[in-house]
Amino acid sequence: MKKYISDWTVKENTSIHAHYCLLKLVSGETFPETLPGQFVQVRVDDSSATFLRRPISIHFANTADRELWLLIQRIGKGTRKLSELKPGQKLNLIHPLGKGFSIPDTKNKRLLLIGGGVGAAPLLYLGAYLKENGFQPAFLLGARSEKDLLQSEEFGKYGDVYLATEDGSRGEKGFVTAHSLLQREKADFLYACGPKPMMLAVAKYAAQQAIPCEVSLENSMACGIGACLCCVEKTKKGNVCICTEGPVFNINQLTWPI
Amino acid sequence: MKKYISDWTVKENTSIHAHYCLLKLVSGETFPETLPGQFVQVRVDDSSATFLRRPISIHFANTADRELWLLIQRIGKGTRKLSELKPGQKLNLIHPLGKGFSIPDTKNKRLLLIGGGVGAAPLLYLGAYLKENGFQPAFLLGARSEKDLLQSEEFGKYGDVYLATEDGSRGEKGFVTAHSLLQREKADFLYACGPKPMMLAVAKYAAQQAIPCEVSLENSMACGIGACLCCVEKTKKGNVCICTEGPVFNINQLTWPI
Amino acid sequence: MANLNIDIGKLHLKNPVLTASGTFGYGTEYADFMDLSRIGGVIVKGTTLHPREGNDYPRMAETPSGMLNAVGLQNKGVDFFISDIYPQIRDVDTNIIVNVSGSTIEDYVACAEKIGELEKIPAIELNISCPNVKQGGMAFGTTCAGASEVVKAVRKAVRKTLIVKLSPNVTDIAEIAKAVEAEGADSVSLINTLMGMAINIEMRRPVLSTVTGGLSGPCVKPVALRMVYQTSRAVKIPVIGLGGISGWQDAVEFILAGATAIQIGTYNFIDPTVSRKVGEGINAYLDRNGFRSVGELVGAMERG
Amino acid sequence: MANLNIDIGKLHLKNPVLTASGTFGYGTEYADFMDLSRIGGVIVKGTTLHPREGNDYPRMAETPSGMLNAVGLQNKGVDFFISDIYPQIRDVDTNIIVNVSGSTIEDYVACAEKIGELEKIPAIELNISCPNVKQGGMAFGTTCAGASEVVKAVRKAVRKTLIVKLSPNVTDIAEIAKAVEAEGADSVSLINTLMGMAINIEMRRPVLSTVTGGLSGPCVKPVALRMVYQTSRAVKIPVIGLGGISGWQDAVEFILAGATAIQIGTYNFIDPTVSRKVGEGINAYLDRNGFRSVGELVGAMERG
Repeated sequence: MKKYISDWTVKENTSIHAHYCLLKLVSGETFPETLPGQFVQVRVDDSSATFLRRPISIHFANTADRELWLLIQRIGKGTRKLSELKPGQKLNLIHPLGKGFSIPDTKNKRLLLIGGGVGAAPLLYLGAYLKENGFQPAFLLGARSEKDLLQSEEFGKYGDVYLATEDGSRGEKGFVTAHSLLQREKADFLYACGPKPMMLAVAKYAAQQAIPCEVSLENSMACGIGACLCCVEKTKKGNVCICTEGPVFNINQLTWPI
Repeated sequence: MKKYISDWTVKENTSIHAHYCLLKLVSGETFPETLPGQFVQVRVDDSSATFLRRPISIHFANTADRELWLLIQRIGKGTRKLSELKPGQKLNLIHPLGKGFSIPDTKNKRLLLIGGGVGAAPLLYLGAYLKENGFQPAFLLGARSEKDLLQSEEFGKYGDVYLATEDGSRGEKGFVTAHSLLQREKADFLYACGPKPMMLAVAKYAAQQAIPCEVSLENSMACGIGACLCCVEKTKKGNVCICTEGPVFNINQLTWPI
Repeated sequence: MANLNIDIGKLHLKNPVLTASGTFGYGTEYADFMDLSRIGGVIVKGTTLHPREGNDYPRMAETPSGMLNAVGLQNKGVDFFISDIYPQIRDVDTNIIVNVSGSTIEDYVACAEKIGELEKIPAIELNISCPNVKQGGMAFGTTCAGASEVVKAVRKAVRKTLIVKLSPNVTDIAEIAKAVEAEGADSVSLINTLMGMAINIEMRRPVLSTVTGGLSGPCVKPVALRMVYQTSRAVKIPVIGLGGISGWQDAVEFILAGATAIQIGTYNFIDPTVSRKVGEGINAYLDRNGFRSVGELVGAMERG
Repeated sequence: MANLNIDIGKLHLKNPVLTASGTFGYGTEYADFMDLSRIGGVIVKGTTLHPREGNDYPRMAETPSGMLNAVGLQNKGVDFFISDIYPQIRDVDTNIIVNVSGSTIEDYVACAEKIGELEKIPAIELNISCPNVKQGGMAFGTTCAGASEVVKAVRKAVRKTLIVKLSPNVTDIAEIAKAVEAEGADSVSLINTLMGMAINIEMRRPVLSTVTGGLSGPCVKPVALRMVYQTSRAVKIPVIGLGGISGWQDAVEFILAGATAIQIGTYNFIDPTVSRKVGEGINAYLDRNGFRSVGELVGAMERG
């Protein structure tokens, strides 16, 4: 897929609770085909603490409106500056990057999309994409507390949503991987994105139950296009760049202790 | 004089022609005594190209309204960012710095304040201060063209204003140092601030005519408080920091070729 | 339009802008963003005799106006390069230069010999300065004797233009440059990365798996510029300058300091089109200032 | 409230924060902004046996996340210091340490002896690494033999705590540190500035009157941290870390890398109160992470 560098215009930037924001961007030029699970490299600005671009997963892509949504957690200087962008301001992106999630061949599969915290971001576009292509995805979303459960209504547009919070403030209490849904029903395919320990737990469950499972990784990177070789993950084929060979991997490819 | 570090609030930021802006700041805390010719050290932000503070001369100080005016030419990244500040935003200053212009002992002196381009900035506050103290200052202001002659109406509040532009678009055509006023009348004291070649020409005129003359220098500096020793000017006493011993010097102190 | 042609040994460049090894892949990674024929050349990533897996993750840390990396020469080896990469890039309309690295003199020579046989590779950049590999090139690059030894051996084995990439982690880089010049290097390129470190204070451990790594980006530019200045006055062979170039202004600084050509490294990650823009900016600067050729600008400072 | 006390030789610091020579004047320049008694000590600017006018203007260039300086040890000489400065600062409630520089061994010794007689100066920092003076300290600081020679001579002449400030412009800073340790230095401080350069491309000449100058600021932090890490593992004497510290997080990085105390340099120009804030930040970090003293944090990394 051809990659583009271009300026996008901020359409909306909405704060969500204390630590998150939803940034809606509009393309000034062409809107390239975008697959669920792909990401963009964002140029924040030229401050000394934000020298490199920031890789951010695509939360939602709307080709008709030429809109791209990014769901951002304010954790450092770069993400804080992104959260302060005002409508009309420009943002330079390299887009689209990486390989996305795989789409099953047959429609009658039970697909479960498991997200943890802000890591759930790419699952919205995946869910929408699956639904549009005739699948019936379900979402299992976990977070520390209610305030970290993001966009659950938006997810609801594309399938059933099951929730878990560590403090029990919404949905079942406990880790997402302890949710009763996983005991009750066995999915045919799992997609997971979130903190590494959570993805590891999902991968273990998947391996145990012999369910095919894909995870989306977030290794630190510089270029995003396979040149710097910094974002490598140790796979069964050796070290590979997650920016070009991922960020989505089938757990069978990885050397995780599952 | 005690120096302060504090945040000031932008009250107004007005563009003047293409390349200048007038930034009016209000003190949140005490407004320290400020002498004409003193300067501030402005913290622009933390971008990689604006690591150091920017020394900027005080254009006007209004103790009653706790207002400080800075007249800024957009020449680099730092000044461009200052020109983009919006009312309500904060700006961190170290203030007040340096020694100011000297004020004559007797009131009946003819005082001529000669400014070049944006370098005229500190002469506004000097003129206002002199008028308030019973003097009748006159201003001779030069610039490349009409669009670089700044604040001439403001200067008019405090004394007669004579103008010169290199392209003749306003006032007499030619360098400020060739203005007919200097042939017609001999002042008792000259104050000059502007580009180095212009100040050198004024200094030569002053030496020739045996008129006492002070100039305000703009050497590049890091700290502004006499610690880094970068902003030195070679004087008859040796290298001295313009941030503490200046920025105003009597031309007799300097080793300029006059 | 000024004349931007520059020669480095037998290597002819249409303009003085090269991309630095390890920052531009094999060029193909950037083909979506720019026309590779617009730059003087692409220096492809460090190639070794045998395949190397490189260092463990994490390999990167962001630093003020720069970054640390500890890739450790990950590559599939020279035979893979010849069989799988070379056919894809041999017909690109720019100079493809291969950066050769190794742990022993024998490896350097064997790898360089194989590259030396490739018709469409006009030059080799010999990396004697990789800070991220145990018994890697930097052991050779930090002494005159070590540098001489490896350059002498490789020079015997290859007739192509030989550029030697120098380490800045030395007391006197000009001495090293003189040593490799004496052994027949056609050019030196500098600087490779400065050895640095970053610590995660919440985890209380080094950010990089290798503890230390190589620092690059605008933060190193003043050091690189000084070393290019010192080196270009010490040797007669052309100096290729790199280290923190992020725009044409930086490139002009390096050329004024004495560089005959320049390389763009880390900034390719921030703006994948920067190398094309730098070439255009140099050209405009030359025109604006009345230079007929970029050669006239090399070392053209008023004093110093 | 953790215990922030630290000893460097016979020098007792109430907390590990010092201000670096040449960036904090004599301390008095900063008294309007902060209470000097809140920091462990002030290292006053480079003092030489005879008065020095320093280098010509321009002496400064701003660089990405840093600056170059070429002050050249401007000072009025040790006798002026003793007669005019010392009386003003002797009763400040913190450690006043004098940085001593010179061009010959005899000058170093004579200047250090005079400082050695001052009751309220508990330590001397010997600058063998000034990059901005011809025949200046850096000639001594870039070889083990040169460093040993000057430290040996000064050590004989003074009994006060002797800190030796090292140059980063060397291939192996740990070797230099070991050499000065062997001659009786109580501590080493590092890094002094990296030698760098900037060019004005419109004037086509170096920005600095001296062509090259010393680079400091956040840009050098990764290099400084690496050198502190290497040096603290090579010597037994305490290492004082400096280079680009702009906040408590940076200071914690240096302490984790192995520094027993730290110095704040260039950032004093940006925030004149930064040294006080760094002390407070270290204290809060220690409390938050369950350390009872800053000494426990020195070199306390999980691996590497």
